[in-house]
Amino acid sequence: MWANLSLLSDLQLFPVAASAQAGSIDGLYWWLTIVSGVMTFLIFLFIVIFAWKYQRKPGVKATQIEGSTKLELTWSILPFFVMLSFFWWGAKIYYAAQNPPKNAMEVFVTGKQWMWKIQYPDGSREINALHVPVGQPVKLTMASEDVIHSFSIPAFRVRHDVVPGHYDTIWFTATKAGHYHLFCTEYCGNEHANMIGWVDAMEPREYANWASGGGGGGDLVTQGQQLFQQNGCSTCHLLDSQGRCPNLRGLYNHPVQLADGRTVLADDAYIRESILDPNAKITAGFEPNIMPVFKGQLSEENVIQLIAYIKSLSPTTPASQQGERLQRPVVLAPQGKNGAIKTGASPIVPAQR
Amino acid sequence: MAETLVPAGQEELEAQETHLRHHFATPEQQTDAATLGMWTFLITEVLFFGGMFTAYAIYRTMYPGAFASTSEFMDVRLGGANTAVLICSSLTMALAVRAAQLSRRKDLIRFLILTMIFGTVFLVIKGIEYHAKWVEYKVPGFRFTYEPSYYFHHAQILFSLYFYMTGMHAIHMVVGLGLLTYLVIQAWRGIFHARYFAPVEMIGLYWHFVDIVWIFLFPLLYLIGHKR
Amino acid sequence: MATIAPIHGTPELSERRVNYLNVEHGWKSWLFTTDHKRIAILYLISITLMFFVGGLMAVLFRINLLEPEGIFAPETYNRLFSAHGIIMVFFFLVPSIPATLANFLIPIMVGAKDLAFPRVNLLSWYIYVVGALLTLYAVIRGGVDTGWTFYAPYSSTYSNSYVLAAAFGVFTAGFSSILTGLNFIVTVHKMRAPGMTWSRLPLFVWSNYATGLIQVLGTPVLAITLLLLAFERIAHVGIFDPNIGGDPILFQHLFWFYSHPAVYIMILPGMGVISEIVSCFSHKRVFGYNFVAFSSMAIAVLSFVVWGHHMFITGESMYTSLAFSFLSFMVAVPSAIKVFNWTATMYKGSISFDTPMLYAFGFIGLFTIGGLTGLYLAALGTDVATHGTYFIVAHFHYVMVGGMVMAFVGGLHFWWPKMTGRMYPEAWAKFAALIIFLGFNLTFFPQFILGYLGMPRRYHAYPPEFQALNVLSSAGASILGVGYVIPMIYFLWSLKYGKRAGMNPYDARGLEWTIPSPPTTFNFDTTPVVTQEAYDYGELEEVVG
Amino acid sequence: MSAHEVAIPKVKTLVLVWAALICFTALTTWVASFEFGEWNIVIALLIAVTKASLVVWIFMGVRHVTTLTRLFVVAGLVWLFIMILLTASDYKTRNWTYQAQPWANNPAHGLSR
Ligand code: HEA
Ligand code: HEA
Ligand code: HEC
Ligand code: CUA
Ligand SMILES: [Cu+2]
Repeated sequence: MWANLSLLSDLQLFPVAASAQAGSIDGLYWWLTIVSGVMTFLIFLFIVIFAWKYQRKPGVKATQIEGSTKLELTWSILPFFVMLSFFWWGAKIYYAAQNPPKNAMEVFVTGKQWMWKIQYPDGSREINALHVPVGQPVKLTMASEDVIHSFSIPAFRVRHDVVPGHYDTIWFTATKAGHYHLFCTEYCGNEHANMIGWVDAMEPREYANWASGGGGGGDLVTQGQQLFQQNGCSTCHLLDSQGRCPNLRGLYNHPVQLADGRTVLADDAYIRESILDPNAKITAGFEPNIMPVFKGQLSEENVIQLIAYIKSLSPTTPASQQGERLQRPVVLAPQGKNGAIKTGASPIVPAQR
Repeated sequence: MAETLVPAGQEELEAQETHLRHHFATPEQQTDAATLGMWTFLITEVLFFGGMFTAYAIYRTMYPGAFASTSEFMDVRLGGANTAVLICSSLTMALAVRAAQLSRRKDLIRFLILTMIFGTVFLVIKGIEYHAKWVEYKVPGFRFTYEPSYYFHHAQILFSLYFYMTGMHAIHMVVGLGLLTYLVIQAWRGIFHARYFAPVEMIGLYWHFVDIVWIFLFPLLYLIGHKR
Repeated sequence: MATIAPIHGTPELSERRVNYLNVEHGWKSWLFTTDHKRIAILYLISITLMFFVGGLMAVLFRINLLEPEGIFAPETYNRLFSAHGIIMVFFFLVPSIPATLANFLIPIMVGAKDLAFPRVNLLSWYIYVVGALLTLYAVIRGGVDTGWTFYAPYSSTYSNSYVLAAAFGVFTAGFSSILTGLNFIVTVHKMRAPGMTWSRLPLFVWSNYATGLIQVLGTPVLAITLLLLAFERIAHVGIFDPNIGGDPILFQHLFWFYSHPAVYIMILPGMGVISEIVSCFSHKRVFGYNFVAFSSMAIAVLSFVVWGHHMFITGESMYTSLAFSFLSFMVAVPSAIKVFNWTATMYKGSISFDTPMLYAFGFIGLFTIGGLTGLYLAALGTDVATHGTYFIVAHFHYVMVGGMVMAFVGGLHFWWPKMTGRMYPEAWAKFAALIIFLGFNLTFFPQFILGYLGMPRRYHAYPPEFQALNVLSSAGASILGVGYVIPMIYFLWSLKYGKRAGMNPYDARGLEWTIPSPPTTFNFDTTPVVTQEAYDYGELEEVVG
Repeated sequence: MSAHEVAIPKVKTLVLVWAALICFTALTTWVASFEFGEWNIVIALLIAVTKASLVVWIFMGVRHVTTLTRLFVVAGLVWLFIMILLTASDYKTRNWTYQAQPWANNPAHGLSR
């Protein structure tokens, strides 16, 4: 292994910053590093000076000092104020990270032992690979089929755990075209280290090129519509009238009055729960236990498709989230690709459980 | 440590009588340490049960409907009866401590045994309840069923908590019964008297604590959402 | 016990004296002892064994990380680091200083004959052994692969390793920790010698008292959490199961409610050791005694309100994260107070560079770095970029190994003469201290860089561009390993061949230095009456503004 | 409290406490049969706290113990409270980010559909 001395040549000390938020996180990182460096230096310096100056000499006694309240207060309050700057800066970044811009392009991610499945609004799918255009905010909505995973792109400085039963989101705007690592950073079993992939940030033109062709089975909304038929949703949820079931038109992004008096917002997570476990929250005015439980019938990916369809029924859905319609950059040159899976970074065979 | 160099004098006699251990200076110090130790131990118990209470609080606010609906399967009469039984046992325990403080050996044994009887009655009633749950398929993980079936999932969480909490409580009761048995034997041998009754007092504290846990479990598990 | 020598006997006289080590012989006299000093030795032997087992695992998986594709099967790797984490945390670092040094010293330092509950003390050791055996059983049978954090639902549903045995092992060890803490609390409250007021307690006692509070208040929550997890695994249904509406995050809340405070169980006693050492080898009272003592208590209390900083990116609510981040910075303040006070203690001191002092220097430096990098993690923005990476691995090894293990080894040197009556070889000891310091930094500093580059932790294989730094780290680990073996050898050697130590080889202050080395079974012939402050190295001469 | 000056409770006190506890049990069961919404749980807990306090104060003799022991009793509860409070704060505020605003989240009038 020592033969490999070229190791040192590709020694890298600082990661590339390829997203809009990477800059501010790096800024905070350097601020922390400067403060830490200064503090460490000062402490070391004092220790060395004292150790040098006051080393034990015969006949010289130590001077006994009680302490000093003033000093103590100074060196607890001042550092605390410095730390508040870390807190404040960090909080700002974090707050921004939790609030994706409204015009973000939506991509859906499903984590599963041990692969990442990516779905685009146009219905195409990839495994362990994510393609995004540079300069366009991208919001990832992530679900897990089994255990907790964590979706991380170091070059973008984004990361979020993907918890089963939750929808977790992150967003970023790529700023530099390139080929970046995608890691799972929450331990999830044997092949945790192989739950990796690549993120390709592409110039918008190239991206459009790549994206053209779409999924073979139509966009997410179409796929969702098909599922809506296949799973018999349409037998109850008539789209024009309201019988025993709520009308799903206009549901998305609106408050829903529940039978137990609470009000919730019909966001992705709510719709997901309403499909998989309809009785968890009963809509006011309807009977529980009519709608079948779809947990175990539908995969997280299917749910994402259904949600896309239900969203498309609502005029208040932000334009960017309405499937392929507005979001696709202009198609420049058809590529003739139409497999459901576009690329697979590493050919990983999902282990059977 | 058994070897005593000096012939037993007044101090040694006193030390023997109060079961003073070698590393304490005075019986008072020994009792004080025991009391503080016992309370510290009870704090750990508070936090031990606290983990389950936290989980309960979270899931109850998450799934109020399901939780309320489960009270239908909780037998309030049995639960209430058990509360009363435990309160009685607490009274007899307190009386037992008092008897020990007054050096009344017979009374002490009597009250300890009464406490044990109450404790056993509690466990028997609990057993009946558990049996009923078993027969009704309300034990999560063992052919669990639930009506209304739309609460099936979330009711399972509640019943899990029900069994964890009452089960842990019951285990504490069993341990308490063991400790009481030990006390009865010691009392029989005439160990306890006005100058030495710390074990009775300490185990009494433990017993009351277990009672307190139930005082909270009863309303939380049986009464919430309970409608007649 | 009739032949107890006069306390202030000369060292020569004390050589043939009866002491706690030779008062009785045979294994029974050890296994059934209630003497806190003997129990401390029992603990010392057991945790050292566990440390070497855990260290061996580290060496093995560091070998694996020499190659980007890894050398072992992923299963093996995962079991190695899980066993490493579990053993090092629960069976080495949590009991390290409290169950050995503090067990040995607290009764002596407060002027008592023993801990308040000697039999409970022995019980706690047996419980520890049972827990350790359970965990080792799990490791030998095939290992556990959940990491030391046991996150649900992986551990409760998906893992097919020996989670139950390991969880029960940790559960059991928890009780030994609780009993130790309980014993300390009661001892400090009720067993102090006349005149030993709170403001005269050695800072080592203060910090272990604070540790005791954390052990007592936190550990039960870990116990119940692991129990709930175990039930869930056994019955295949439980309260963390997302399939029935349970929330896996709740497990993390309960787990970290203990495990964050537990990291202070793993540093406070070390801070206490450093206060003693710095004061002794500066021959000077500790600067700002009250603040140092008080900061231990502040750490103990505040440690309970910051646990959410381990969950910033798990889906914990943003608002709660903000609160936890803020509180995390508050808990850093008392740590800062300590660092500054140690430094100030050296000012105008009379400093000598004996081995324990070298470890104290190491501690202050490495803990500062480890603590400051903790701030990177407590700041919400940077935590997003570092969570789950080697940055965290580096952070906690800096505080746990660079901090606590340094303090432990340093304290062991400091009190070795008291415990065994023998001196260690000074030159070798200095050499080992240097090796450990260098090896440590070589092992873990590259991991900060790796972490910010994005290398995730718990990876048996990694992208090739990370190799150089990993090789450095592995090289450091082998140096570090050698560094730990040297003291092991000369300590054993010194038992037989070491120079005999007098009562007070370092001219230190404190009750433990007023009794013979090694002490007699009951420590003091007559209960001492304390009339002096701790660290009474001379008349107060100067009060700084 | 030290061994030589034990405060021996009167039988009357103990029996009175017992009677009070039984009454409270009956009360809490009775109150539970009314529908007060969220207040049910508040009332039930208030009664439980009262009962527990009685046991702690009289049966467990905390009225006679030192301030130190009292402090310990309280500490256990405070820590339990910390655990529940901070954990619940997570769950209570989790959806705030995505929801309109929780405080503006009145029962939905006239859903626009
Ligand atoms: C002994 C153990 C120990 C100690 C003492 C600490 C101390 C601290 N830790 Fe650490 N930590 C761990 C052990 C420890 N930690 C472990 C094991 C993990 C990982 C668990 C896992 O996931 O497996 C972890 C993880 C961890 C995380 C979670 C990261 C994540 O998973 O995303 C965080 C986040 O806030 C954190 C923060 C802190 C802070 C703020 C301190 C503070 O207490 C530090 C305070 C000290 C100082 C700040 C230095 C001295 C101060 C000065 C010299 C003053 C000058 C300062 C200024 C002017 C700013 N730690
Ligand atoms: C409490 C303390 C503690 C201690 C003392 C250590 C000590 C060490 N740790 Fe530990 N470590 C943890 C606690 C600790 N660790 C925890 C909690 C984790 C997280 C686990 C998880 O993710 O769940 C972790 C994870 C962890 C990782 C990350 C693994 C991963 O995420 O994939 C690494 C990687 O380098 C590592 C390395 C080391 C090394 C090199 C040492 C060295 O200091 C060890 C030195 C000791 C020896 C080497 C043994 C003595 C010598 C011999 C037996 C002789 C033979 C050896 C030679 C001659 C070389 N540790
Ligand atoms: C047998 C009838 C039936 C079928 C089939 C059915 N549903 Fe429903 N659905 C209902 C009823 C009744 C409700 C209202 C009660 C409730 O909230 O659970 C409902 C509620 C919902 C809601 C929440 C609406 C609101 O206003 O809060 C969504 C979303 C939903 N269904 C989606 C679906 C989808 C997607 C499918 C197919 C995969 C489906 N349903 C199949 C009967 C049905
Ligand atoms: Cu998925 Cu790690
Ligand atoms: Cu922490």
